[in-house]
Amino acid sequence: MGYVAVKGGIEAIENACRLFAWERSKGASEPLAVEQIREQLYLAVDRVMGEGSLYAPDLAALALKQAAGDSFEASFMLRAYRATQPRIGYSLPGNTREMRIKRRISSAFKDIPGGQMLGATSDYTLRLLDFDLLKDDTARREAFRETVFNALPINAEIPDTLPKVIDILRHEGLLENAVDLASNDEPFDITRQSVTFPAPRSAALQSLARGETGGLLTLAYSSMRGYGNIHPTLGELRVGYVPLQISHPVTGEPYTVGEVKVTEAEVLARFDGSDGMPRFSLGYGLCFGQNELKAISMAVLDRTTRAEKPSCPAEDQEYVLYHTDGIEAMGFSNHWKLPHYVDFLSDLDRLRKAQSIAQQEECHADA
Amino acid sequence: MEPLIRIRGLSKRFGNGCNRCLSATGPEFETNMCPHCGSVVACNDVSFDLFKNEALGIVGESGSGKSTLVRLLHFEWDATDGSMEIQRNAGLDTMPELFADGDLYSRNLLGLSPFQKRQVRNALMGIVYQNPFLGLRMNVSSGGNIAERLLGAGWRNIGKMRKRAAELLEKTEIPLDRMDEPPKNFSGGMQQRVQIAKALSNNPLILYLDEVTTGLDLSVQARVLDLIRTLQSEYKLSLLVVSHDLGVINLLCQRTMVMKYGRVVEAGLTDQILQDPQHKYTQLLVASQL
Amino acid sequence: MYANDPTAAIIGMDVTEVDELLTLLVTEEIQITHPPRAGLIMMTVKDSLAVNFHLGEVLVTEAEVLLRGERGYGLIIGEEPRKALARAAADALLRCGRPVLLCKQVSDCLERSRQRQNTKYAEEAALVASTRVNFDLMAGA
Amino acid sequence: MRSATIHKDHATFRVVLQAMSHPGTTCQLPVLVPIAGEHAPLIQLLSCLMDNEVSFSIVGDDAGGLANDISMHTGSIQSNISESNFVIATKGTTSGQLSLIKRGTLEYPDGGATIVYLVDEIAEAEGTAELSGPGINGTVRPRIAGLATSELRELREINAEYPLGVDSMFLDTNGRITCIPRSTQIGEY
Amino acid sequence: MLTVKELSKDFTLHILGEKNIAACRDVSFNVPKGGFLGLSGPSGAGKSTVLKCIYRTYLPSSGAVWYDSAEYGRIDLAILPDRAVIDIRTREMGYVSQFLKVIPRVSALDVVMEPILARNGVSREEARSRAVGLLKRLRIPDHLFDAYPATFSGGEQQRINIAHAVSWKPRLLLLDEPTASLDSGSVDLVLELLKELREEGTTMIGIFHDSELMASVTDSIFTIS
Amino acid sequence: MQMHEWLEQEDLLRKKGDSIVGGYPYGFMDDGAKKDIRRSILKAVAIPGYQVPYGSREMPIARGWGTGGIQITLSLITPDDILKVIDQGCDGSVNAVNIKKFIQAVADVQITNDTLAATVVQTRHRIPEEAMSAGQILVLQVPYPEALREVEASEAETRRMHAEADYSRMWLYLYEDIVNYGEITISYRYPVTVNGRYIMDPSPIPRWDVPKLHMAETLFLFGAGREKRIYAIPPHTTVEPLEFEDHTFRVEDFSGKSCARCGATDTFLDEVIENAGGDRVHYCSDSGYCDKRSA
Repeated sequence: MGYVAVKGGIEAIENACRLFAWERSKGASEPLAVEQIREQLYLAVDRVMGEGSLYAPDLAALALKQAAGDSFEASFMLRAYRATQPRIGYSLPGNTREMRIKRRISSAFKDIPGGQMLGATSDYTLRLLDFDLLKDDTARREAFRETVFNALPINAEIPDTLPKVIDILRHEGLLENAVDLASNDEPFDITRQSVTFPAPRSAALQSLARGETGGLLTLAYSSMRGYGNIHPTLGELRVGYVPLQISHPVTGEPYTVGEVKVTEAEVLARFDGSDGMPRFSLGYGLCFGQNELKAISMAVLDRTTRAEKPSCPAEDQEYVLYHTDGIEAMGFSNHWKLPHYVDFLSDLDRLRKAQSIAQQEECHADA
Repeated sequence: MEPLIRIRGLSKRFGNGCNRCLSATGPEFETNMCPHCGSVVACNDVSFDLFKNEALGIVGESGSGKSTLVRLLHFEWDATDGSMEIQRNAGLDTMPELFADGDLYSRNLLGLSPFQKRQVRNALMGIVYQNPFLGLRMNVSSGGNIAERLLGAGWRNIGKMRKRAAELLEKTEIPLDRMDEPPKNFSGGMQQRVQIAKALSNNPLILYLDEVTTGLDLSVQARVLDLIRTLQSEYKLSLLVVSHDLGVINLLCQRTMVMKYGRVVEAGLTDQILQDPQHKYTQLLVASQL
Repeated sequence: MYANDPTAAIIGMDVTEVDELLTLLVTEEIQITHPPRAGLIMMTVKDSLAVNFHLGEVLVTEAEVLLRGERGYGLIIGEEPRKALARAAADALLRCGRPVLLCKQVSDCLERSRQRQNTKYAEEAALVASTRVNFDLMAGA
Repeated sequence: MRSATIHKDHATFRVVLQAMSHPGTTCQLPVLVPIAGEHAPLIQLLSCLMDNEVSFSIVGDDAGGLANDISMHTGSIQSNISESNFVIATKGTTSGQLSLIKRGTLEYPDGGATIVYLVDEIAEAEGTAELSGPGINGTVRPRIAGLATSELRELREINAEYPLGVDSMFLDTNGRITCIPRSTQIGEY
Repeated sequence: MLTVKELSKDFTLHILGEKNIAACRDVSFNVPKGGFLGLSGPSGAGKSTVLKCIYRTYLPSSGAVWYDSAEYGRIDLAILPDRAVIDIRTREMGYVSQFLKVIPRVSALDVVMEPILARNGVSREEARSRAVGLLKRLRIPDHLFDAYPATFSGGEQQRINIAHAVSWKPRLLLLDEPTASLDSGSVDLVLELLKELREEGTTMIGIFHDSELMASVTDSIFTIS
Repeated sequence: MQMHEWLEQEDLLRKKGDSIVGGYPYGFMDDGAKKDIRRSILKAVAIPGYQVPYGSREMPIARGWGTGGIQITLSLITPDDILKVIDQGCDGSVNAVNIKKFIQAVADVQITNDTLAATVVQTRHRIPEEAMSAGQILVLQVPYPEALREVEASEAETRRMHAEADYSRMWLYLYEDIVNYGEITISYRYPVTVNGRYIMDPSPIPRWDVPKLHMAETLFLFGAGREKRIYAIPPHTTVEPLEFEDHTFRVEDFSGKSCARCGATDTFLDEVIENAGGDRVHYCSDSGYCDKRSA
C-alpha cells in the first residue's frame, strides 16, 4: 500500500452528506411535513427547544426532520441557529404564577387549593403498545375529537390563577424565605459571559435550563439514590403557557409578544436554617416545553448544588454545570472521530523513548 | 536589637460583624461569637515581635485563635485588620518594592497582592501543620514534596533539587531509599518529619509550627521535638510554636503568649508563665497541665 | 385574553384573519421603517426564590412602521413577518386614532378574532379541568 | 445578506488587531464607506468593537455630541469612568483620572479597560519614549503628537502591576492608529 | 552591681477564689561587683522568691532590682522587657536550681557544652574539651558523658546542673541551694569551682541550707525575716 | 418602503416557498457575537498567554470540532483574505475541508493550500513547517485551553493559580514524571511559559512545533469554543517550554527517517503502516509543504 494523500476530502464530504439525506428519503413512505412533527411529536419538539435553548417550534420540528429524529443533533441545529440571529432584547421578568395551566399536580398534599389537575399525561396510561394507532387516519381522528368534547363535564372550568403550594408552606414558616437568596443583580447571562465558580444562582439556573435531559436525570438520580442525601418531595409541578412580555419601545407599557410553553417543578427537601430552625428548602426547575423529567431533575440539582461542602458529584456545582450541556458533551465526544494522528505519533515517540530508558535501566541492573 | 518581624493589631473576624462584636466577645464573655450578629472574632488586636533565632510560644485551647493567627501570618487567610512588617535586612532583596527608602521595616505585608504574598512566603516562611495532609501531597513522592517548594522558589535543576531533598530527608531521619515513595506509605511520625523537611526546603527564616506533635505517640512526639530543637539551633530559625501543650512550649520556647477567645491574655518569659502565671486563665491552664 | 392591548389578538390569528386585517390596514399610507426581521428575545423569568434568570431565547419577528407620524411597533413570537407588520401597523393606527372609521374596523376585526380565540382557550381549559381529581368522590366510592 | 458596513467592521478590526499585536507601529484604518463628521475615524474604530454589552466614558470635551454619536452607532451606553470598558480621551490626556479606570483583577485581568486617545498625529519614529515587549522586535519609538507629556509616564505607573492594567490605542485625525497594550514596557524618556 | 530595693512579691491565686499569698515583703540589699552575698532566713521567708524575682521567673509585685549590665548599663530587672531579660540571661546571668531541669534526651556532655557553644563563640572541639574538663573535675565518670542525665543519681544530676550553670562563666550567678543533695566530697569540689569563678570576676548570690558552709563561702549574709 | 410594496414582495416569495426573513449574515454570526470575540482577542493579545473568557457561540459545527478557531476566524476575516485551513497538517483532511467549505460559504474568501500565500491560516494540531511572516495570522483550534487541568480539576483553583503565578504544582508534575519515568512524558500539548508570566497550553501541537511559537513574526490566536476561552501569543514574544537545566525539552526524534514522497529530513513526519506485516514509511505531515517540494 502506497501513500494516499487525503485529497478526496471535498467530494467525500459532499457525498456523505448526500448519503445521509438519502437514507432519510429512500423509503416508500410519504415525506414528513414539519407541521406533522410539530403537532404529533410535540414532546420531541419540546425537548429539542429546551436543550437547544431556543423557543421556536417550527424550527425545532424542521431540525428533527433534518436530523432524522436525533434529538441531540436537532437541539444542536437550534443552538447554531441562535448564533446567527441578533438579540433584540430581554423580556420583562416572567412570572409562572400567571401561567395558563395545562397540568398541575402536587405530591406533597392529597388535595390542594385549586385542585390537582392531571392534564395531558401518559403517567397513568398503561405502557401497552396501542395497535389501533396502526389504523390511524383522518376519519378516526375526527370521531375521536368529537368524543372528547362530548364527554366534558358541565362545570369544567379552571380559575385564571392558582395559588402555589409553596406559598402555603412559606406562610407557615416551614419554607426558606425568598429573600434569603434573592438578589437585585442583573441576571448572569452564560451565553455572553463564561461562568465562574461559585456561579451565581441566575447562571446556574440558566445553565440547567438548557441542560440535556438525560444528563440532568443521571446526576439527579445519583443524588436521590444514594450518592448524596436529597430526598425530595415534589411540592408542585406545573405545565402551561407563560406570557412573554417586553417593554413597548414607544409607550414603555408591558407588551405581550406571545406565550411560551414551560414546565415548572418545585421540590422540597429538609434542611436546618441558620437560626437553628429546621425548614424546607426549595429546589427549582423550569424549562421550555413540556419536559417533566427535566424540570424535576433540574429542581433536584438546583437543591443539591447548594450544598456547602459537596460530598458527591451531584452536589458539586462546577461538576454539574460543566457536564450537563448536551451540545458541548456531544460535540466533544464526537470529536474523537477526527484524526489525531499527529498527537498519536507524539505519544508513540514518548512511549518508545520511555521504553528504551526502562530497558537501559534493566540492562544496567542486570549487569 | 530589632525584631525580625513586627505584628501589630492583628485581627480576624468571620462574618459581617457589627459595632458590638468587640465589646461582647473575649475571655470575660467566655465566647468569641458575637451574640448580636453571629460573627466570630477569631483573633483581635494581637501585637508582638518575633526576633531572629527565637522561639515564641502561643498557647491556648481550641478556639483561642492561635491557629487563626498562624493562618493569617502564613497568608492563608486575609486579616480583617492589622499589620505585619519585616526587617529590611531579613533577606527579601529580590523584592525592593516592599521597602520605602531609608525605612528599616517593610510596608504592611498583609496588604500585598496574593502574588506578592506568595513570593514573600516562598522566600521567608515554612509551616508544619498538625495534620500532615495539609502540608503534604500524599500521592507525590517525598522528594517531590520537598521539590515543590524549591520549584516554587524558582529552582529548575532536578539533580540539585534531589540533592537538597536528600540532605533534608537525612536531617529529618528519613531513609534515603524512601525518597521516591509518597508519604501516604509512611507512619504519622515520619509524615511529620517529611513535612518538616519540606518546610525547611527553602531555608526559611520563620518556621510556623501548628500543633505539630498533637496526635502522635509520646515517643514519636519526643523525636519530632528533638529534631525541631536541633534544626532551630542549626539553622538559626525564628519559630512560632502553636500548641495547647505547655510541655511542648516549655521545651521549645523562651517566650510565650497565652490566648483565649481570640485575645492575648498574658505574655511573658516561658518560665515565668509556668511558675508565676498572672491571668486567671493561665493559672487554670498551668494547674491543669503540669 | 390580552384585554389591555388589542393588537395582542394578532398573536393567535389564523391566516385568513391576518389577511383580512392587512387588507384593512393597507388602505392607509404606512411607511415601513424597519421591515420585519427575525431576532431573539432572551426570556427572563423569576424563580420561586425571587431570583431572576434567563430561561432561554425565543424566536421572534420584529417590525416598525410610521403612520401619520405615529411610530408603530410590532413584535410577535415565531417567524411571522406578516403578523409582525400587521401588529406594527395596527399599533400605530390605534394610538394615532385616525382615520376613525378605519380604527373602528380594525378594532372590530381584532375583537372578533379575540372572541374566537377565547372560545378556543375556554374549550382547552375545560379539557384540562376535566382532569381535576375529585377527592370527595373518591372517598364516597 | 452582505452589507458593506459589515465588511468595514471586519476590515477595521484587522487593522486594530495588527496595531495591537505590533505595539508602537503605525497602521492606517481602512477608508471604506466614510462616515460623516469630525469623529469619523473614532466611530469607525469603535463600531467594530462596541455594542450594548459594553459601556464607555469620555474624558475631555464632548464636543459635537460625541457621546450621542457613539451611543447611536454602537448601541453602547455611557457610564462612570470607573466602570467603563472603553474610555475615550478626546484631548490626548486622561487628565489625571487614569487611576480611576478599571485595571481588572488578578483572576480576571481582562476586566481592565481600553483607552482610546485622540491625538494630532502619529508617526513611527523619532518619539521620545522607547517601547519594548511582546509584539515588538527589539524596541520602537513612536511619535505621538498631541499626547500629554506626562501621559506615558502615568500609563507606565498604572501598568506596573502587570497583568493588571489598561490597554491604550492612539488614533490621529488621519485615521492612523498605534497601540500600547499593558504588556508593553515604556522606557525612560 | 546589684541593688534590690523594697522588693515584694505577692501571689494572687485566681483559681482559689482570689487568694492572696505574700511571699516576701520589702526586701532591700546590695551586692558589690565581685561580691558573694548569702541569703539566710527561716524556711518560708522568701529566699528562693527573691532569687526568682531577680531572675524574673517571678514577676516582682513592687520594688526594683537594679543591675549594672555590661551590655545595657544600669537597668531594673523587675520591669525589663522580656526580650532583654532573655538577652541578659543569655549573656550575663546564670541560675542554679536545687534540681537539674534539663531537656530530656540530651547527653550529659551536650548539656554542659550547650551554653558554652551558645555564648562563647568557640569551636565545637574547644567547647567539648572545656566541658570534658569540667565534668572530669566534678568526677563524673567517663562512661556517663554520653548518657542522659535523667538516669543519673541525685548527686550526679546536681553536679551536671552546676557544670551547666558555671561552664560559660556568667557575670552574675544565682545559686538556690546548689549543694543540697551532694555528699561532702562533692560539696568541696563545687565550692572550689565557685571560688575559682569568683576569682575570675563573677558576682554571686546564694542560698545554702548549711549556715556554716554559707559563712565559709560568702563575704556577707543578708537575713530575710 | 411602503407597506403595500413589502406585502407584494412577500407574496411573491411566499408563492415560491421562500421566507423573507431567513438567511445568514456575513461571517455567519450576528454582529454582537463578533464584537464580543474581537474585544476578547484584543485583551488576549494585550495579556499574552492569559485565557480570556468569552461568550462562545454555537457554530453549525460540533463543539470540539474547531468552533473556537472558527469563531475567531469569522470575526476577523474579510473578503480580501486568502484562507488556508489544515487539520493534522493536511489541507485535504475531511475536517479541514468541512471548515473551509463553511467559511468560504459565509465569508466569501479565497482558499489556498500555500502557507506563504495565505493571510489567515486556521489549523488543528499543527503549525506549518514554513516560517510565517508578520502580516499573517495563525488561528489554532483548542480542545483544552487549561494547561494546569492535568494537575487541578477545579476551574476556580486553576484561575487562582494563574492569578498568583503559582505554578509549582505543574513543575512538580514534571519532576515526578522524571523521577518515575526518567523523562517528561508529555508528548503533545506541551506546556509553555509565555512572556515569562503565564503557563499556557499551546493546543495539541506536537513538541516539534513548540519552538516555532517562540519570538515568531506571526500573531498566534487560540480559540477554545467549548471551553469558551481565547488566548494569544503576539509576535516577538518569548515562549519557553517547561524544562529543567538537566532535563531539557526535546522534540520528536525523526533521525534516520525521511519523507518517502519529497525526501525531506527536516519536517514532522507521519508514520504510515504500509502493510499487514507492520512495515512503516514516513511522509511529511504538512501536506502543502510536501506538495511544494514534490512539484
